Amino acid sequence: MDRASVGIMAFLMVSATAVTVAYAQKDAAQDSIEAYREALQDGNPAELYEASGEDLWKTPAGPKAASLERCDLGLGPGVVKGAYAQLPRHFADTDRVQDLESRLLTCMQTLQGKDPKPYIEASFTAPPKEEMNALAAYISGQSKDAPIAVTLAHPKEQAMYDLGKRMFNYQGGPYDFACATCHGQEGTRIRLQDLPYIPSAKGAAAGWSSWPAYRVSAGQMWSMQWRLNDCFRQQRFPEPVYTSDATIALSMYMAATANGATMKTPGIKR
Amino acid sequence: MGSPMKIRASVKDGVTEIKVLMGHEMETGQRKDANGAVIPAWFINEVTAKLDGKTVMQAQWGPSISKNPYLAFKVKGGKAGDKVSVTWVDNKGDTRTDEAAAT
Amino acid sequence: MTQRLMERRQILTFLGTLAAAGFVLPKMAFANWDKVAFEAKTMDEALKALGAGTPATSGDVQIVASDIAENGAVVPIQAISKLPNTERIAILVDKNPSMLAASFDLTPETIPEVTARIKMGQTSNVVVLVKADGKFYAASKEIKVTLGGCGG
Amino acid sequence: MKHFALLAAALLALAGPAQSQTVLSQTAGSQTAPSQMAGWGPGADDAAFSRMLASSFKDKGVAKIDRLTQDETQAFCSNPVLAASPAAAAQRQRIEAANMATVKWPSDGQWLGDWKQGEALAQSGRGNTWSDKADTPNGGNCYNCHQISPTEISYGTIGPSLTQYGALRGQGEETLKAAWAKIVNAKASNACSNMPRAGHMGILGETQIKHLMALLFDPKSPVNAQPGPTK
Repeated sequence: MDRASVGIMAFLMVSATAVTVAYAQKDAAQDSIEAYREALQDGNPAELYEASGEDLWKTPAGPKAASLERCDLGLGPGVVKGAYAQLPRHFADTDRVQDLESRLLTCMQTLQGKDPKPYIEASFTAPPKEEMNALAAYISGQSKDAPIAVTLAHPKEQAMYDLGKRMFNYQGGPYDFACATCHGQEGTRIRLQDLPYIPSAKGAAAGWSSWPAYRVSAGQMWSMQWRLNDCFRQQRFPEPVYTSDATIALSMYMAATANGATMKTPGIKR
Repeated sequence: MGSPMKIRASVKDGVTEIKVLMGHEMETGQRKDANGAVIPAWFINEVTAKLDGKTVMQAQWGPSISKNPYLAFKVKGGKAGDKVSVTWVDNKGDTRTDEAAAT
Repeated sequence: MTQRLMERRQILTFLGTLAAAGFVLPKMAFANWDKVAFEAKTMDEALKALGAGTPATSGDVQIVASDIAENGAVVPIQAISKLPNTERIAILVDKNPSMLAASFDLTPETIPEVTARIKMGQTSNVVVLVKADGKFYAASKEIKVTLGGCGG
Repeated sequence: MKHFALLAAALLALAGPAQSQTVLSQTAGSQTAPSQMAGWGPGADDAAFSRMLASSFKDKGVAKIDRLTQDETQAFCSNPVLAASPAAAAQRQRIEAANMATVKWPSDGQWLGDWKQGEALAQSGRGNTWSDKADTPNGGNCYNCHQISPTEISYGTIGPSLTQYGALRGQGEETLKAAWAKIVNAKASNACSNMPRAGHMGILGETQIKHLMALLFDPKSPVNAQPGPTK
């Protein structure tokens, strides 16, 4: 907060005035938004969700009364530290490329004996999804500061990447939108929100490394699946099925493009 | 009971900086649900912070404080290991106290 | 009104003494919520309820916040008083239905700088009110609340 | 949603984008299969992609899976590398001409409506998502991508600034026609423009388009206000 305040002090006004002329506002507006985002970084409510996610991970549940602590997120059973930075990946036991949430459903099914269906079908604000969002907050938090290291070594990983790249550019719906419509050029924004240019390493990193994130606008903890779901909503597409291949393919495309960047999860966003 | 708070307290140059995240809906009473019914107001209205057992801050809040509130302030004195405790009470009478040691 | 606040302050001090002596009475300690001030419908009413009347504008009261909030649901505000013997800092939002967002009672050990996050329904003046040495001072700053995202 | 009549029967359930490509081939002569196009990986073959689409999406509210069925323009622009290549120049022009042929001009010869209603439309990003009701009035989504009225500081930059639009261009017939066509069907002048085809796809009706035209051209619209002194 103090770091931000030094810069902001310059704008300090004793009494409210400042009806600034619009033509000079472009840079000032963007500077202000930057200051706003900086101020948010200091206290991220995602921490509250990380705590409840950790509880969910460690508390026995389901027909088998087991915790998720033996879940293999790719680095071996029970290894959480750094696992999120290496997802999505191919898992031999399912012979599928899975993202975090898809893998969690596998573990809930195999270790805890839970039926994944209610988790897949529930809305993102319903209790089953609240569990997923909290788990995603916790597990992604355990990869904070880790380098993104996604491999395309397995043929199914490469195929998923290729599908994701094609999905990214696939136009449809009444507005002709693809992911690329908004994320396919450098340096643009919607309203005042900067749009990462996903096909570049920098843009993919800006997107991939900061989700899951706490959304201040709704006071909600959003997993990557929720982020993608809402992109498709705004794109006027039909709804993507939770943990469906289209969502995992897009994640694979983004994560692999972001390789080498540092995870900043969980993030905090507008 | 609410969910546990996240409390951080760090001592530097004779000043203890206290940062608190609280899990609370902070419902204003102005919003409506999908069926058009008003969602009743539900918000933390009193917060007390203590450093080493001594009250250093007592706040009154209204529904304009954001969901999952964040509060940061500084107190002269304090040393590593001092206990920081924060208590909130909401307008339904629910209350929660959490503690952390200053570092 | 000023007298009421003074009494309130004495009660707090009394409770603080009790707490320091080991008598912890949390329920009693929280019976102070200032309903009149929080339910005030105009800035004048809110200031009156807080005992402030017409506070003096002061450069020693500072508001640290970005000029533009990317979202009105969370607007980070740091309220600072450079005035000696600051006892209380309050944050008010001119155009909110509940104008008074928060008030903080400080002890002599508390540095009069508090950071909180408030909701703003629309672009508005934010007022920080400070009580120091029994007198009231204020500063205000316009914060613009923008529409964000795709708006759908 | 009005797709080209030729493609209206294409059903995702049968073959998805592969079918769109097939139909496109019939209409456009020489075509390159997506898997052979530059930029596509070897794994992203049509069949796998179609299976993925079919298994990954479901109807929700007003957003049905038929929205994944592409028309010719969407299919062409979904391979940006090919669509931008010199080899595709003729096809781009043909697609632009086909889109231009769909443009309906104002039925009463009047170009401009009420700029205030235009501003409200430009501000709104509502409509056509699965969380919108079928009767939710559609917004124009304009500020998402364009600077328009200089008093609105929250504007996007995917499209060019429209500030001073009418003041700079006047109200000549060709100028009005070009702006009208752009709003009705943005692909008429640029096959793979990022801008939706607001009129062609039924997002906005004629009256609403006139309001947006007024926002751009009416001398009283804030878009055309004299720029004040900067400070």
